Amino acid sequence: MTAVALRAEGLSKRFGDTDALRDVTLEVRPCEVVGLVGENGAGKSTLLKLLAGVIEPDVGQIILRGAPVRWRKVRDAADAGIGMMFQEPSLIPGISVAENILLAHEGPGVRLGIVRWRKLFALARVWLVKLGMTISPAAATQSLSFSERQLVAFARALAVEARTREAPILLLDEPTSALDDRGVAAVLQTVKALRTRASVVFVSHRLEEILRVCDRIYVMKDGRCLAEREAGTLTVEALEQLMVGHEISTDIARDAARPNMAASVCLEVRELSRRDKYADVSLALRHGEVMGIAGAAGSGCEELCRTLFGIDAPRSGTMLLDGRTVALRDPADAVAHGIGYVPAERASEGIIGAMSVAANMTLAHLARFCGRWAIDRRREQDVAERWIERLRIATPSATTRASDLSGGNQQKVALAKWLVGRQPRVLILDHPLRGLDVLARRDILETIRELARDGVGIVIVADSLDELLAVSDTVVVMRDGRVSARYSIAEDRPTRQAILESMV
Amino acid sequence: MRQELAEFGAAAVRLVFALALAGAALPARAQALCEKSQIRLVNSMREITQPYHVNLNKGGRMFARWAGLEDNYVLQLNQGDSDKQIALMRSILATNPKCTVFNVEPNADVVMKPMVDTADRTGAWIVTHWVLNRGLHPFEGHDHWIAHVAVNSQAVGVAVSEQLVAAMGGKGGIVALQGRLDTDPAQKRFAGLKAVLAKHPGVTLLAEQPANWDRRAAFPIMQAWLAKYGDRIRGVWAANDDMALGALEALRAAGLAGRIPVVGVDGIPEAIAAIDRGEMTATVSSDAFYQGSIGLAMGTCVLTGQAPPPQTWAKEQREFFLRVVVITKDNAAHHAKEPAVDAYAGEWRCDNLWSRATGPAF
Amino acid sequence: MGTVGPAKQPDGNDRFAIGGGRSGAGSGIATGLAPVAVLVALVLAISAFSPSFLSAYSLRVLAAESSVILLLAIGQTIVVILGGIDLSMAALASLTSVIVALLLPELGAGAVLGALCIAALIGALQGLVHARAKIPSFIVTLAGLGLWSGIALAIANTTVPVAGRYEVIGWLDAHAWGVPNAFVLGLAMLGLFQAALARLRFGRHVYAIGMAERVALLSGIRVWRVKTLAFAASGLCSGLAGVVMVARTSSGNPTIADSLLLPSIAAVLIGGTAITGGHGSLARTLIGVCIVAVMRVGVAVAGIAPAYEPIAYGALVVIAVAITVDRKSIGIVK
Amino acid sequence: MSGGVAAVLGGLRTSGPLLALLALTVGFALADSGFATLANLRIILDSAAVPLVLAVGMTFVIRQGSIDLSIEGLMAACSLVFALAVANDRTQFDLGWLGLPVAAAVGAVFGLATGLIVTRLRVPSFMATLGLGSVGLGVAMLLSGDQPPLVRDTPLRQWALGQTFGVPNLALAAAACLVGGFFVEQFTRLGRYSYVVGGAESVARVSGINVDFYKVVVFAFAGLMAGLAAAMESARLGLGHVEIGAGQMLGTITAVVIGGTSLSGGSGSVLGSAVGVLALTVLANGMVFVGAPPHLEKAIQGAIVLVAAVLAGWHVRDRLRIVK
Repeated sequence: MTAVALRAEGLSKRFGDTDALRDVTLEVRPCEVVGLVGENGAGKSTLLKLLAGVIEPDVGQIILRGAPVRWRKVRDAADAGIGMMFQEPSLIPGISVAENILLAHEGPGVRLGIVRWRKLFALARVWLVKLGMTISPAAATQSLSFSERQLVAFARALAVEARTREAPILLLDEPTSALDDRGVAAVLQTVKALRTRASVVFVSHRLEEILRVCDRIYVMKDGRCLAEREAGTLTVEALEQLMVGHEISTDIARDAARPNMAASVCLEVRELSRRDKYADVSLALRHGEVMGIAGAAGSGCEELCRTLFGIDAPRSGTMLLDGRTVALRDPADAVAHGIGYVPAERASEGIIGAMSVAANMTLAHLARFCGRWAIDRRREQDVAERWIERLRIATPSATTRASDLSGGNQQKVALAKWLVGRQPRVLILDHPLRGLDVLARRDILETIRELARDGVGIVIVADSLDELLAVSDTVVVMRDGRVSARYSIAEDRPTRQAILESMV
Repeated sequence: MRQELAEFGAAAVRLVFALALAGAALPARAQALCEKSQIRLVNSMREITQPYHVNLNKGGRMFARWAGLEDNYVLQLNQGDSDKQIALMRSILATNPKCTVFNVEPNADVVMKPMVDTADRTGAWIVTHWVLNRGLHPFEGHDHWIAHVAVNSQAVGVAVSEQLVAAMGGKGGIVALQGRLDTDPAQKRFAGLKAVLAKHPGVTLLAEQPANWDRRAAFPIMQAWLAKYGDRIRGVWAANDDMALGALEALRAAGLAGRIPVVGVDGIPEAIAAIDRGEMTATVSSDAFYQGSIGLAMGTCVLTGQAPPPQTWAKEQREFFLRVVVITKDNAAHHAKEPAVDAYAGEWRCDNLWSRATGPAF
Repeated sequence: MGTVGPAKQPDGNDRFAIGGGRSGAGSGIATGLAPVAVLVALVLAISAFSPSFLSAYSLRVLAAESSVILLLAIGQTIVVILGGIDLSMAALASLTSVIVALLLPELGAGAVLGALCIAALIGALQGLVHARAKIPSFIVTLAGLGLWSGIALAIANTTVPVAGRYEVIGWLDAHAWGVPNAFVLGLAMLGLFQAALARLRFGRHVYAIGMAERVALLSGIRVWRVKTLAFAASGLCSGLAGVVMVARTSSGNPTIADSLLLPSIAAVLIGGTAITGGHGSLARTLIGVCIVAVMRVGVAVAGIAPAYEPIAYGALVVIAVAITVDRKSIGIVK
Repeated sequence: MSGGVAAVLGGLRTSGPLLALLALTVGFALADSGFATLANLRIILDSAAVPLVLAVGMTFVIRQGSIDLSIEGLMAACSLVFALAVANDRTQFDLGWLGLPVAAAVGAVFGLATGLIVTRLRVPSFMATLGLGSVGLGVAMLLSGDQPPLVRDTPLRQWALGQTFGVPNLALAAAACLVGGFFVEQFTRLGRYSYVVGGAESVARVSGINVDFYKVVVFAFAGLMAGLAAAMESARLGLGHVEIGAGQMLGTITAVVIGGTSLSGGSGSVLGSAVGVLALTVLANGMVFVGAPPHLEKAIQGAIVLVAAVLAGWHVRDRLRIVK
């Protein structure tokens, strides 16, 4: 039994002309949880993919339990007990939960190529139970909610444990990023429990989580490994400092001036209901107000946002913009009425990776960039560059493919889409900070405040309450599809605790 | 050729007249337009997977060998693609157009005008078969369109239908399998059936469906009819042998093969064999070997100067109906055998190019 | 084609595929030039068999031959970039040819314009049904294929010769300065739509929908409108193809163009336009059309035995695509 | 019952081909008394047999996100091989029943080639199969030569044309293929992975599944089915013919898609496809029964395909549903 379970030595990897990883060395000891932090694009995901055999290193080697190894396929790594949970959505919609969990290593669930369903379900149930999930292994995956999917993906990573007699090594790439507080708790619980029999590499942007579960922490930046620390010796602030190299403050500089309550209502909904999603929701959003909507998964706040943007029609209830009743037939109507929407699933709903940054920005209001005949490329370019500057988007040029940008910058582009051309009347942000690093978070939160100052009404759903409290003027809490509490930050200064209680 | 069609008795008379006229028009010799070795013989047809087309090709090759031009024989297949048939003709004319002879089985009558225009424009020579656009004739200023060898599809339809009605004893219901509806033979042959039915009120047409000349398509249609009409079906009429054979297999599946008369058109070997076995009643052959060769023969005669330039020919030599043969049990054995060259040599002679003409087709 | 679940990456933009270093070989330039290379190689090979193949005459024949396929391929390209497919184009072209041939004598130029409008409307209708009823374009246009050719057969169940006023379209069969006018028409349409795709809002939206329809929807693009327009365009192209057909054969026929469907689609894909949508251009399609035309006629002219013709054609198609397909833009080969 | 099966039944219920099938059947039965008879049922089953075998193979291909346009060429080649392998009027071979596996094997080889071209050369299956179909056609033409070979193997012909317990033998064979296909789909790794590959190929790859292998196998399987179908059709018609598969390609794809397998892959079942095949067969058969005006037959079929698709898809319409 060696002292090191998994060791990466001088790993380097280039994609095209960018160094994703430069001479990174780190080690994971048996039965410890190693935290991996760093801004977007620091190379965390690349490192994990290298360790899991998804991609091969250009330079350097991987040493597993004392012996150097070269992964030819993902399968080799998995057979050696290395399980990875990807940041990207990675479940197959068409098959059952059990198949997803045991994908590519069904073990006794498949004998001679023949599937033995009962056995398969039994095997899968074990992992679901470990995560305290009640869903049936036979359930169709497409019927799961987003956070349920996330947990199933986690279960899949756990499942490698069954493949090897050695202690497994789990690589978790932001397992909590899409989860509500309850889900997060479940995951952290499991990770803690794992410490007794497995090694874990844990990536997250939520530094408090990292500090809570990790024994040691590696800090990465620009593809390099900056520092290694014992978790016990650290505070969130110190860690942030390590990450960005200089002092920064997460809490947004708030304008003292609250939106005066005389400001007219820009968006109002009355008794809005949608079958088994939400019911009798009534809200009034004023110009210049930031309304945070808090709610656990299944509370219906995401669905509400989608309705406000005309994606799903409400079953009943009315919606008014500046006092006039409107019926949104589709998102196009919403946009025409000056409503903007930044979706939670950036990759598949927010931006078009294959299109240039500029093209992504002007997608929603292209008409405003057309001359008499054609698109005015120069104006498009100029405006794009202005916003790249204003939102501090890190991109070589306005013509770069959006998929070449880091997550945070992609999110800024998705946001800019609604700011170019004309200012929106209402902006709906669905988890705008998901998976972003500290700096990106701060930039976006600041932008939100600026927009509010300019009189835009903003509805925001966020993962962590801290963020909501940091940016919102009013917080609406939803539980099981109904509004369970409303707070005005200015007047009744709600505590995190109070909100949590009205959530669950 | 023992059994001539009654219809064509009168036509034969006109044929004699035509030949006489032709004789009058024939000077001893015109001067040769090409070195014989330069003559290129092109047979343009749909494909060579169907027996009919196989025989077209064989006929053409047979003539080329007989004329000592086998190396100059070119086969062009369009795979049922009209546009391609035109394109193929135009592309081969990049070289030596003046000495090229086309014997064309048109994929659809739409290709006729473009192809004859191409001939006129490039100076190539062309003989066409089967169908003709209304208002398009070789003798109307198309000097390089040697002739159009038409087949009187209506007469064919009549002939075969007569056989069917006779076999049925003049009464009972029949079903009809049509060919590709947008083709002239399909419609004319069916018109022939209608004409015969009009003369025999005892025979009723229970149903008609297009099966696109296709055996596979005919099979399930026939099955459905058997289910619907059962023993009310006393006869099966098909616009070609392939469909007739498809229907025959459907009958076989129902244990009725040989018990219900079936007629088709084309005279393909399989059909002739079926007639010999008594499972089919009759088919009509336009003799693919002859159709595949006669155009090349005409062209060769013109180019070698053994026949005068076409514009001097009589109208009914430029556009005439081809004699067809009804094949029944009596003469099936004879037609089952593959013909030898000498069976045709006489009809390829430049002074005897109209031996099977049965009168003007305009 | 089909529905994309929320858990799925947008087509042609697969983060695993790229992150996993599976983005395939060939830089943009290389894949851009590959089709040209294939074309040149093909022409040289064939002219080795029959030297006359490179003569001005043969090339003109080739151009004339490819003009119909070109028109069909132009429309098809737009639809394919959109992420769909239009199986009805050939049938629609046939239908148009019948209408034109029937009405030309009475209405003259009016007949042509009318027929083109009808074709465009039919295309738009298909686009509308596809986008509004949310039926895969494959199915809608498959049904269209049956409908339109059935109607064409019902209108005129055989060839309709142009009984008069042929001169109105006759010029399409002629050629000026050695270039067939029909081909020039094709090039004109190509330029027109290329401009629309590259410079107009419509074009930007077409690419956006092809790359990530969901994002386009959530950006407030009225996707159904764009789709309807795109299919109207392909309908118009079908119509023009039909008109050229009439000019070529001086008659209309309810099945005349049917055999050109697969060749025209092949031309689009051989050009390197991704069938997954979002990537491709009409310039590429032009090369693709030339390649297909050369293969269709060239293989036959090269004097290969008939039975080997389809074998050669099939092999060439596979090889051509193997060389020209832009693997970079197709994250995953389906 | 397995979750997979349950999911399939759920899918069937919602995908609506059953509705279309029932509507058609009832409609034709009302239109013509002779339609809803045992005799006609037999005939419908008989004519559905070959398309069904094809559809089983096609379902796997489409479900993994590919498409197979080579059916017609494959059938041509296999049909000729079959006809020449069993007792016939051209060659001395007389393999008898072995002819079926031989033809199937030839199909499988073609499928294998497709698979390798798609996975190794990374040519989209759309074009790969288009090309190989053409190759198959050429091979068939070579084998066909002067004249289509006639099948002279009496037991085979009698089997193909005969019935057992009043059910056409071909229909029984097709049913066997269907059951086999269903088993493979629901109870084997191969079948389950065809969902995975179609659902999210990239995920399958990073999960360590040998995607290329399974793709190739599926193409080979489809080829095998095409070969079998060709052999059945040849035995039934009594000859090997180049155009034996004419028109089968679009028909099969339509049936599969109508049956609820989305062209983007990752969903659908052979059961749905079977219903789709039956719907189209009933349609064709019914057209003959009511003697639909020949000119309009194609048009009406197109219209009904459209309506069926609309009915099938209407209830799942949703503003964010992406359909290409």
